[in-house]
Amino acid sequence: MAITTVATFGVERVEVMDPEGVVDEALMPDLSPERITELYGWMVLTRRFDERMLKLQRQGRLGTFARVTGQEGAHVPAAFALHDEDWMVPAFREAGAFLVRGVKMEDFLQYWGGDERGNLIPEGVRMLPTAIPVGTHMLHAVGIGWALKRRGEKAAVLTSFGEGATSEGDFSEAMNFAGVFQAPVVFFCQNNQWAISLPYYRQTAACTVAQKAVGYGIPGVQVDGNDVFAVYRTVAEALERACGGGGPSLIEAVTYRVTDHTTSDDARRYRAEEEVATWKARDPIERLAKFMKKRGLLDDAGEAAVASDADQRVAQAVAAFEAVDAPNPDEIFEHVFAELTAPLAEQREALRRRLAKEA
Amino acid sequence: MAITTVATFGVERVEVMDPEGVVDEALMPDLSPERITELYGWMVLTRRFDERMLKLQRQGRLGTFARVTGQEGAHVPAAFALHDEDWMVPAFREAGAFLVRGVKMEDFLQYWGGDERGNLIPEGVRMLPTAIPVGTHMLHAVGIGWALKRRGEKAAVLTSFGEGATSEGDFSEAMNFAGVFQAPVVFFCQNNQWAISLPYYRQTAACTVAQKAVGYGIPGVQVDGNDVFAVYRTVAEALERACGGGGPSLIEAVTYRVTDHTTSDDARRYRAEEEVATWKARDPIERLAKFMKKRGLLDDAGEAAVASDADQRVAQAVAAFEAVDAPNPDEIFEHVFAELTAPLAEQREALRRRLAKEA
Amino acid sequence: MARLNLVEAIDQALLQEMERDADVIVLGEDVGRDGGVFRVTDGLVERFGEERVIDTPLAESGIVGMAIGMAISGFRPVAEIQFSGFVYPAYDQLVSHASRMRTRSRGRFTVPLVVRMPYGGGIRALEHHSESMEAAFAHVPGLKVVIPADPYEAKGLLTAAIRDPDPVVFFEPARVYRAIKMDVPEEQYEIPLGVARVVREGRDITVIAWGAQVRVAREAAERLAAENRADVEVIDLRTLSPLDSATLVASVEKTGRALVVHEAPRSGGFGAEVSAQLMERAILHLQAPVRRVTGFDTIPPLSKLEDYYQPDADRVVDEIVGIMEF
Amino acid sequence: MARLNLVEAIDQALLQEMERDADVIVLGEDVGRDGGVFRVTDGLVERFGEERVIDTPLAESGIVGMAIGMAISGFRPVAEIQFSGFVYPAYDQLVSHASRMRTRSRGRFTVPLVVRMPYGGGIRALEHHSESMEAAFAHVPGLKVVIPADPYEAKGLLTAAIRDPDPVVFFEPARVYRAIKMDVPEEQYEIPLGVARVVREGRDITVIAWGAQVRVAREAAERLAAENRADVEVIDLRTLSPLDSATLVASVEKTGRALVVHEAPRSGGFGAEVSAQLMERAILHLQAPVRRVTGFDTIPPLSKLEDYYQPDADRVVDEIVGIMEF
Ligand SMILES: Cc1ncc(C[n+]2csc(CCOP(=O)(O)OP(=O)(O)O)c2C)c(N)n1
Ligand SMILES: Cc1ncc(C[n+]2csc(CCOP(=O)(O)OP(=O)(O)O)c2C)c(N)n1
Ligand SMILES: [Mg+2]
Ligand SMILES: [Mg+2]
Repeated sequence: MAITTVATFGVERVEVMDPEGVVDEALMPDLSPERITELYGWMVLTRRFDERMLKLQRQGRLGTFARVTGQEGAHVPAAFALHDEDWMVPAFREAGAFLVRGVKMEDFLQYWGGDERGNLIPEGVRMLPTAIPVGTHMLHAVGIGWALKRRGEKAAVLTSFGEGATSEGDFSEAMNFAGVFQAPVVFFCQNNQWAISLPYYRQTAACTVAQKAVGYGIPGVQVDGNDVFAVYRTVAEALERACGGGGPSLIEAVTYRVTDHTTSDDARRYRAEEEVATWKARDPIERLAKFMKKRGLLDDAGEAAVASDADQRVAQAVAAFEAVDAPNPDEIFEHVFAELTAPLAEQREALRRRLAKEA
Repeated sequence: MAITTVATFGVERVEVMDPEGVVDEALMPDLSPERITELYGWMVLTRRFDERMLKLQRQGRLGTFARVTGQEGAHVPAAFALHDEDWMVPAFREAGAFLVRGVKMEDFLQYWGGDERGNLIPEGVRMLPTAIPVGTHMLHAVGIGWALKRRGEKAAVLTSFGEGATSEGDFSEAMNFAGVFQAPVVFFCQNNQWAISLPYYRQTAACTVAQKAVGYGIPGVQVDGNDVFAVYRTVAEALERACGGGGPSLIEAVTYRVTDHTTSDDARRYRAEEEVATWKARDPIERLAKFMKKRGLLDDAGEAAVASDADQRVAQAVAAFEAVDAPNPDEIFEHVFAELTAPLAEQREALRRRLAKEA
Repeated sequence: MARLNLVEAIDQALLQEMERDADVIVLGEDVGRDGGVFRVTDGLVERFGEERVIDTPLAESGIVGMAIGMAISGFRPVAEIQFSGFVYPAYDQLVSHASRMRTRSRGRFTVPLVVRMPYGGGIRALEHHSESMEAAFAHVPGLKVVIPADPYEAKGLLTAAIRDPDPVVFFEPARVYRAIKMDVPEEQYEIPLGVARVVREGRDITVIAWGAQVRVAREAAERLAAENRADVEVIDLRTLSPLDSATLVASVEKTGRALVVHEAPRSGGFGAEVSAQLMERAILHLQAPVRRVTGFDTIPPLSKLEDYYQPDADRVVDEIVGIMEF
Repeated sequence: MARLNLVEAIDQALLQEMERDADVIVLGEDVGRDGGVFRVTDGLVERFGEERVIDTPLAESGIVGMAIGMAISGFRPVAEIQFSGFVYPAYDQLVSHASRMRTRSRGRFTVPLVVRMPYGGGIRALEHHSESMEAAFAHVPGLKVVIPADPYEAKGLLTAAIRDPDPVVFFEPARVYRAIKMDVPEEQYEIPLGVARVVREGRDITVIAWGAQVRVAREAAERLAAENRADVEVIDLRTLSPLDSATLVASVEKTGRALVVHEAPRSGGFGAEVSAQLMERAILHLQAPVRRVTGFDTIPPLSKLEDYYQPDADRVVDEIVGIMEF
């Protein structure tokens, strides 16, 4: 009779590239120069797109949205690590992942502009639409993962969310179900330190998000979320393990929300500018650029070219977005059920009559 | 840049008394012989009461209820470790705790007999009524704990639940809130290995319940739940820490549901008799009796006396329970709101008219 | 054709649909080896294995949330919630996702999900085991709400619900589970969702009910017929959403009177919607106000007082007589 | 007397009640330093400290569940849910515990809790931010449901809600938050729960509304008055549960006609209950059927189509004219 230790756990942190762009070669993921250049292009595109969206929002051409500037080092390489057969189940702060996965910028704009037609993810793109209710969508990822496994598909699901989402009961249920059913799901947390005005240390008393995996018997790991190689490496490994029947895992990418929470928020109300400044200095795009320059993958001219190319693509998308006609009010009834039920037919008819009268 | 370990955790298991009633003196809690005798009395009473309730149920004099036989070693010493100022927030399988805390057996019978008047916990007894929806009540414990702390009361809350409850999102939210607010709450899990027909290993992939504390930054520990001294010691310590501002903790008491899930269940449908037999051999009451006999606190005559005393008390309670008049139908409307609202007054009036007509 | 009770009829519907369509999956607490606490899924895991009859951890939001993901992936999950009083943790998944994934994704992702659960009182159960909150689901756009009244109905409606391309909340009257047996065809059949059923024709008044209350309404009707006091038409609503108002209106145009019977709390219960529909569509035919026999605006009492809460034939008879005398 | 908008009036009500009663506690996501996403709790944490104005983790069930424990302990928690579209995770705590702790414990434990939340559309918001599901709460026994229409009302009703010994779900029309300013007395006052208010007297028809729709009803009434087409009585329901049917009936006995306006989906919306009540209590006074102007049985559309969904004065005018011509 005694006090004995019956289990022990450790949480690891993965870092591959330091702030100066110097990498630990032993830990470098298997990425060709072309792929690295491509990844960099996505990150820049995401940044320029985000900045342009802000302007559109300020001009009243878009509604409220959640900016991703500063978090390109987390969700962009995570999405980039996915194969076409893999699924992604996002929250609402993953603009770059939508682009990487093949959602058109103009569609994305259309959705955030208040037109749900923009939310039609192209056939073949395995990605669910934006999920606004925090924490609720990870369970869908578990169901999709279960389905992949049951069908014998060699594929996995990546579901992304903020650290705030880990407080919702559904997060816990999703992690637990994933563990019990050994679903091929990678839980990818962008821990950006803030959930609107709540700092991480008041969101939970756990010092890391990664350790939340312990309670579900699944592996958890922390990575530097502004280090694209650490993120890519860890996600790629987790996906591979999941595909191979190794079950789910949790990845905490430590990053920072350098912007306001959304375009409706004013972060100066609740946090110090110095903190933001510190993190701005750790910009993930600049870090990758430093690495690429050292390797001769990028020079100043190239850097400018990538940016102007991105701007051009964004400009085209904005033009396409603005050319879209207003939706037909019938759209309201279109996709409630597969068929138009009697009450809906009646209500649509009433609306049509009303509009005809007004016209 | 490297892979580094940023946090480590261990789960301890506490055992004080072995199956033969031999204790590790160094770990023995501070319990006088009188207190040990008292604890033994509660356990025997709980057992005899449970057995009698089963008979009453089979005779149609009680409704469905959840038996506690075999789990007296867990929830009885846990309740016994509480001080009067402490609160208890139970689930539905803690009959012994109700008795220990001062709820009358006849009231308890009345409630399980389908008469909610029996659910009126006596003034002064700090205990919430039975909570049927699994996992939902722990949050109330956190709120009560918060209130104790805010009022500066030197008291804590013990909330008990089964291992199945740990799968509900509310469990996670309660643990997290308790951690963040450092509420003086002891989460006490009776891990009886089964949630109706689901065995523990399919409830979660975590090898212990105790490790679920890690995700919330609070201490978690496992104890032998059929070892009253291990349970008492661990609960008392956790309560003391909580009262002293040390915050919440999680205790997993490993025990076994030797009975059917409830009186409506037939456990032979889903589990092997051998498993049950193994655990029956680990009976917590017998184990304590062995210890007491070794110490001269109990002999065969005393054992019989305790049992017959318990039976007598139970018989009296049953008689008192059966003497209670049927409730007045007005009771239905009595405690919906503090006042009788207009719709309720009308509905009560309609019922009265109906009954008057029938009479 | 075998004589089956409601439990057996649903079990058979599940079994046959699982045989027909390998994508049909049953999941929930204790649905496997235990066959469900009411034995509704009895024998399924033995027949289809643990991959298709899945015992889940104890978490209702988890069950429905995971089932949504399965449904999006092309499976047809039939989730069991042990009692409808325990479905609330899953309310968010139903309201915020199951019901609107089709709308949100403009038709790309759909959720052919059935959530089955026992509901209603009359079984002498514990707190939370006698709830009747169908109205809180019938108000949610994008959900269909179906409630069978007897074994024959249950088999046909559940088969249709599983085949429906959208989420269906399927409430099973616990009180009827083993109360009656009736002839249920061995072969599969569908009863279309969204169509009410005239259970008994009559000229004087229309009584509209669902679930266990259909029997109560019939009993009242038979009694009044036997006593030659009124010729009652009884309608089993079957589907609360979408509502088949046409059948109701046609009946009331004939009878000129109506009564709704449900055991849910009165205020804001689905009886109000039925009444409002008749107000809007049939007022000129009404010879008396549409009335409601319902539960009270209280927590359903435990067994000792339960009978006062539940509608019964006496109350229905009284109310019919009152309406006839209006 | 200052001119306040709805946000300021609620903020003031909270501040004054917190000053009066040290047991009043505000909790929720971002209610502290941020002052809430709509700034309703602006300044409270500075005034009362973090022990009484509590920023919680992101978990609605947690917020309400913990608040239930606080309330049982004698505190008077006022919980904010950021948008009513996010309250569903807390639905279980509200339905299974807050509403019935008094019943369950035979009066020993009570839950003097207020759950405040913005609701309704018209603010060009994202998905889930325009919901109007008050009916799903008004049907729950043991919950009171209150919806203020303007700043004056909001202050008085919220003060009464906080002092009420039972749980109150308090829906705040987001669209009204900053839309109007009006005189609000500096001193505290209570507007009793369960009492509807005649906003505008009229002889021809009664329009019953709540929240943002009261303004819509008034606008329609003024327009019809200006055009001499109808003299409309407007009633602000204020409290959906318990319902003040007496005020409604008295009005309809006078006007002989009624229209209910709400932005929630039509089927099973609370308008049905109002209609059913008038059916039961005022049918002999009705010269035309009670009708409803409502949202559709669809997910509220995003901003581009939102205006087609929301009731507006045009629709209300048309419907009134239709009823007058019945
Ligand atoms: C269930 C729910 N509650 C509240 C909100 C409002 N809300 C939107 S984002 C947010 C904070 C999310 O924090 P986190 O999960 O860390 O993600 P981040 O915004 O930092 O990316 C809140 C409270 C919501 N969308 N859903
Ligand atoms: C929310 C909810 N879901 C389902 C049930 C039905 N149910 C009652 S007890 C039980 C199993 C509980 O298992 P556990 O938490 O381990 O407690 P034990 O019964 O073993 O003491 C279930 C599923 C319930 N009461 N509440
Ligand atoms: Mg965050
Ligand atoms: Mg258990």
